[in-house]
Amino acid sequence: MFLQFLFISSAVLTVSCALGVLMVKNIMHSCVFLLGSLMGIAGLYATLGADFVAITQIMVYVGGVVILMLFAVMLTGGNDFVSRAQNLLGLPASMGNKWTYAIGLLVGVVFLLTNIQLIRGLTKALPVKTITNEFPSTVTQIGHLLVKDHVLAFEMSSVLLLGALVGAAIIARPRKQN
Amino acid sequence: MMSLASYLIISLILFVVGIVVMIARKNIVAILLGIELILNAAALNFVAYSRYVTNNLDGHIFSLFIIVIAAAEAAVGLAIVIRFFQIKETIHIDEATQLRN
Amino acid sequence: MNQTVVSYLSQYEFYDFLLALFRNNQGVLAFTLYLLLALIIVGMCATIGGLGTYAERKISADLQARIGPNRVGPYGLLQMLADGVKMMTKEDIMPFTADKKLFYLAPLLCLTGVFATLAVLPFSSGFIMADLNVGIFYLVAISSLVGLGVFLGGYASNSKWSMLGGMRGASQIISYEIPVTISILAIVLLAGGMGFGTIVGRQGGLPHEWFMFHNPFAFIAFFVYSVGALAETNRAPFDLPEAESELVSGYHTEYTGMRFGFFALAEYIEVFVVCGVAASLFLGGYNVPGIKLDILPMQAAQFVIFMTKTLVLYYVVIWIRWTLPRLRVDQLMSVCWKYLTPIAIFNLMGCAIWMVVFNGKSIAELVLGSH
Amino acid sequence: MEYTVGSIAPIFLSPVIAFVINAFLGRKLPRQGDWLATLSIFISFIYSARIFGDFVFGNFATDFFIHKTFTWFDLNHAATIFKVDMGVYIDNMTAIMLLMVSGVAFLIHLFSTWYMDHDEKHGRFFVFLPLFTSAMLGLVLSDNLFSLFIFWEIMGFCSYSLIGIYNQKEKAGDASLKAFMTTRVGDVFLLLGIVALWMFLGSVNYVDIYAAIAEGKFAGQTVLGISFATFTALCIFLGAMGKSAQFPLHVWLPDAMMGPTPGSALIHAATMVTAGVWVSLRMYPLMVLGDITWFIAVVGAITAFGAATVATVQTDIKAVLAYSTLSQLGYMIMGVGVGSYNAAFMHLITHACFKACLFLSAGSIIHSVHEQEMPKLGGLRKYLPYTHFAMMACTLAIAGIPFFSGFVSKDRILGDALYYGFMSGQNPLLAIVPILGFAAAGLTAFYMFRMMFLTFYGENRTHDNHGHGHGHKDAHGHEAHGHEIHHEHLDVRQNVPLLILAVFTLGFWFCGTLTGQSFGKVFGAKTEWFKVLVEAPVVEKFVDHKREDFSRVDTREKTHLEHAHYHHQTGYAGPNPDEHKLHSAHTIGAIASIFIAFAGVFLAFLMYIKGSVKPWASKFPGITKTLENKYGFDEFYIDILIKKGLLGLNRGLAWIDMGIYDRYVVDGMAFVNRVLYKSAKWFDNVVVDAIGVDGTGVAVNLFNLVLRIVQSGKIQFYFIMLIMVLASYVWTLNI
Repeated sequence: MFLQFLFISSAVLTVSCALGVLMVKNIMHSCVFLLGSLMGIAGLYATLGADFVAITQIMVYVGGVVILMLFAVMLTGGNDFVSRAQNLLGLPASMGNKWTYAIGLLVGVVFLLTNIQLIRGLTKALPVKTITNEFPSTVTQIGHLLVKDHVLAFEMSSVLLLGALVGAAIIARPRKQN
Repeated sequence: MMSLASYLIISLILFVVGIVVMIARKNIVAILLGIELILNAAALNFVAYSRYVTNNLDGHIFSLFIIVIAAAEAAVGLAIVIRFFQIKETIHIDEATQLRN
Repeated sequence: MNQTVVSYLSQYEFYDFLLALFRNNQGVLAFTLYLLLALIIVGMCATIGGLGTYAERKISADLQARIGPNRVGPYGLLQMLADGVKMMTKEDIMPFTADKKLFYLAPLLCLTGVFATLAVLPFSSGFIMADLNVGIFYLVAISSLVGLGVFLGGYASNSKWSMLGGMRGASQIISYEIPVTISILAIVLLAGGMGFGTIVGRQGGLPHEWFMFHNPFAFIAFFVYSVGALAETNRAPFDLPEAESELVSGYHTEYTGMRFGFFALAEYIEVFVVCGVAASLFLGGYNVPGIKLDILPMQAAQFVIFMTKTLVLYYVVIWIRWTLPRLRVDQLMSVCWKYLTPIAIFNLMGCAIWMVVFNGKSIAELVLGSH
Repeated sequence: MEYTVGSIAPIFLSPVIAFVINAFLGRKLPRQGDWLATLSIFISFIYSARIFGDFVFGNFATDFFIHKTFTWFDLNHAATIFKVDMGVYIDNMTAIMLLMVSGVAFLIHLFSTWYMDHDEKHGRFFVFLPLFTSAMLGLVLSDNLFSLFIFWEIMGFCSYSLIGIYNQKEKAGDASLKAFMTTRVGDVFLLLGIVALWMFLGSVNYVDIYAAIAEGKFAGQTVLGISFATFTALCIFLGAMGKSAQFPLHVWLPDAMMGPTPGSALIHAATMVTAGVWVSLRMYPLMVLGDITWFIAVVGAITAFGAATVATVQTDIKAVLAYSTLSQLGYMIMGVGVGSYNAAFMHLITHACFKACLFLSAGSIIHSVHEQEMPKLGGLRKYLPYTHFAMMACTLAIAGIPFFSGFVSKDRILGDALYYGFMSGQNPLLAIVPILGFAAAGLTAFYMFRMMFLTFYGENRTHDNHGHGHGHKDAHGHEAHGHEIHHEHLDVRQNVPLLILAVFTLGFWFCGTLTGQSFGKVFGAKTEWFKVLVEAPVVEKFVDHKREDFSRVDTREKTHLEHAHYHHQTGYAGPNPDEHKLHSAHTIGAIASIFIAFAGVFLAFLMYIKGSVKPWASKFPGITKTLENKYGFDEFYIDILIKKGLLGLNRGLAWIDMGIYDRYVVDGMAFVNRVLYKSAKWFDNVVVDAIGVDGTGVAVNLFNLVLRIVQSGKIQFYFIMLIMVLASYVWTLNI
């Protein structure tokens, strides 16, 4: 009961905020909608019993990525530079007006329809597992998996993060004015 | 109500919205937002499969790694955006044409 | 399974009575109880937050050899009510150039982030809304909403002071999250779990059983946590985002009335939460010294113990604010990245090595002999 | 008594902690952290003493044994099992060794705080010293060759840093490089041996190796045409040769005195060089199985004798000591080779004590007098009474005078060598081993007393080289050059370490006897405690050895397994001497070595005190020259191997390059090319350019009209195409 309530509200939050990201013009508002969508996904994780992943989602996205995005927006400013270049077919070279939304939606709908086919097939083909509403703690198990079966990926991701950190710091560093 | 298919469809919607955002917006930051949505859709799929299909938590691990990669990608991507802005004074995607000719 | 306050109450007989009242509808009863207790906790914490403003003024007056608020009510105790009424009745001004939606959203985000943390704060072994097994992790994660609120508040006001304050606040909160989280991780390592029940349960009531005195690294971690927590709550000497003298109170310059009140309330409650976390992670939490009984009256004793520890820390925070001068921005960042973070990492490694080498025994156990 | 991680790890970890703190914060600490290093070694000493005391005073047992392991990493995936265990292996030998290493290292640290005072490299010295010690302690504690190799290399690095610590001096830099390079030669072989064992056994744990030997797993295995056991044993022994500076890899050790004297003391006495002997002892069953003991014995004997001869003509006090170290190491290796397991280890311990003392004494002299050339010293007995006392005791010990420790251990090795060479029915050529051994014993007594007499007796010549009159009575000595010699006072840091070490040159510490179960009954018993405690590993005990997990708290494990008779099984034959003959060999050896030692001392006395016999240097200039050149090994390595060999090869290659390759191949190719290019030019103009290039251009232009639409350079357009392709792929899946 409560679980379904959580599921529905999270799903609605996720989808509506994702659409909000798409719809609103203001990039700042887009970021805030993205935040809502990510929180919704965290809620969905919670309904799937993935407590640790859910909290990690909040921790990384709310505490890190979204604030980073907002920073980037503020540092780059929301200027309204409009490019009128077109390609050979007469389509707008840049995507950002009604036409491009139309194209994007077209592509999206095509993809949606194809994948709904896929999901319909998958759900029939996959084995059925009995689902209980018990949610055992996943923290210990995830910890064991991370340092045993997936230790290589774990170490590699630490190297990746270090590389990203150093790389980002070097790329974004203001160059000396000669 | 709560079944594998419903999660898959939510994730599909997210994915499609991400695609549309990536295609339709011209702001680089907005494109990065689209990428975040796509990555999250993938991660949600992993966790859903982990609960409904498999008996282990490898899906959780995968989505954790996806979150890690998304964070790294956001950091580097935004650094590039800022650098791009310093050079071009805009973050319009079509201005990134230096390698074309 | 996560223990919650309702599952705790359900072991007593009056729960059956209540269940009968609700015609054996467990869900509705649980929901009602949660609602009730949430209201109690939020109300209590709001009161504490309000009293915090009073305490701040009274203590600062004391430190500066003044009298402080003394007109409304006995010892000026009702001053906070007067303040509240004043705030609510003030005009709610919206700057013309502000980003209206975000301007509305920002204080709510702050308040949400703070109130959401109360769900896992262990007031006593039973009186904890939900003893999540990722409790402390949840608390750290959800409280980053406050940083977002500060940032958005600064941005949405569309004024220079606010913008600078918001930027400072966000960068400060993100940066100081790292040493704080790593210090907490050291304690998680000692406790072997992230739930508050586990962490507090592993400690005892007497000081030598506290995690703070478990080993030298944990002792240092407490101070790293304290400094980082001060910075995370934007308290002096780290109150750069709202520096009155530089930024005309920073990110909430443009806020008036109850919206400003939300920001202020969020700050005071966050200080309370941070102190509570410090008390339960490092200072033994709600453990009553020497008594290990689990009867209902003990909950009251535990509650009192917890509140005492927390409020003592609260007093220290206020005391620090009126004692130390504010840092510069570059000093702030170098304190975090050059000192606190390396020390925190060192502590984490030290704790890990300690756990391996001494089989997880504390100093006291090593000295006094384990039982 | 419980042994947990907490009671073993500090032995090794506390110096590491001191190293880390000193390395990063040393400059900020008072006295640059030397007290911290010293304290850390003292902690190691306390913990080592606890283990030692536990098995000696507590529950004395010959089969005292702790073996605890933990899994370092375990990549256990489906097919490949790659699991590396680490652990500690403590038996009687380890306990004795730990006590010796930490004790001697502590005294050396204490002395260094005095010696390195006001030295510019004070701080850096005390960074590497504890690391060095900890590496040695870790090596001793290791239960497998893999971690042993790690510590082995850390020691190599530390010795490199300590020898070259005065890196502004070119000689020091060269010496450190030499030490590093020479030991590397041995290390390559050691690594080869370890890898071979790993590939063969899947483990390099001592226990597993012993068990494999007992189970006969090595039987019939060959590699490169020789038996596998011989191959691995030889590789490991070559590694040990490099570290223990055995002929012909000995050249680094004499140069190692370039570092500060306490550092040399540490290298020569407690750590580094003993590591090679240690690994030979640990792998002794493998050496026996591989049948290379004769080789070990010969190498040891040659080193012992050769180094002793060189030492007789050296004038630098530290050089004499360095060559004497070489010689004594030769004895130890010889002891391993002739099957005198217990005496070789005993000599390791006794040598560590008196050699540390000798080096520290030399340091004391050098620091007091600022001179280390013996002809410029002399008569220092009056100024440095404590140093003299300590150094005399050690000299008596190393010379093999009865009642001193050197006599006890060396004599036993010599006795075994005598038995090995003449009575055991070995190849008669191996008689060279005892002959060289006894000759070296005589030479040792001679050159050590030569050093003593030249340094401490006779006239004081310290001022001669400054043209300031004669002897110590000259009152002007201090005015011009500041080389005034102060009378030595009893200084805790300067003399006390010397005196403590000097106490341990007495023989009865090591040949004390015991009955029953307690060390308390040292005197008046039949068996010497050393003999009881240290014995070659009985491999059969390890066949079904169960390991203990490190994290578990366990009471001490004693393996009460009956000593199986293992001599005739599976090709492993331990020493099985004829007791009677052995006994007579020991008797003869003892008498002979006493006689030889006194003869050496007497000769030195005649030459350098009495003056009645002129030193033979002038009589045999050729031999002297050879000895002063140290048999020309340095020149051989540099001139022949590097200059002649490598450079000659290079010259030959250069000639081939210029004369043959350049002239015929390159020039010839050029000619051929000239012919080719004319024909190619025509082909190029007509076929390639007209048809190929222009034609392609037209074709590309045609395609371009179509592709230009797709290749817009717009990233989002590409993305659309990507998604469309993906969608069409999904469509074709047709689930």
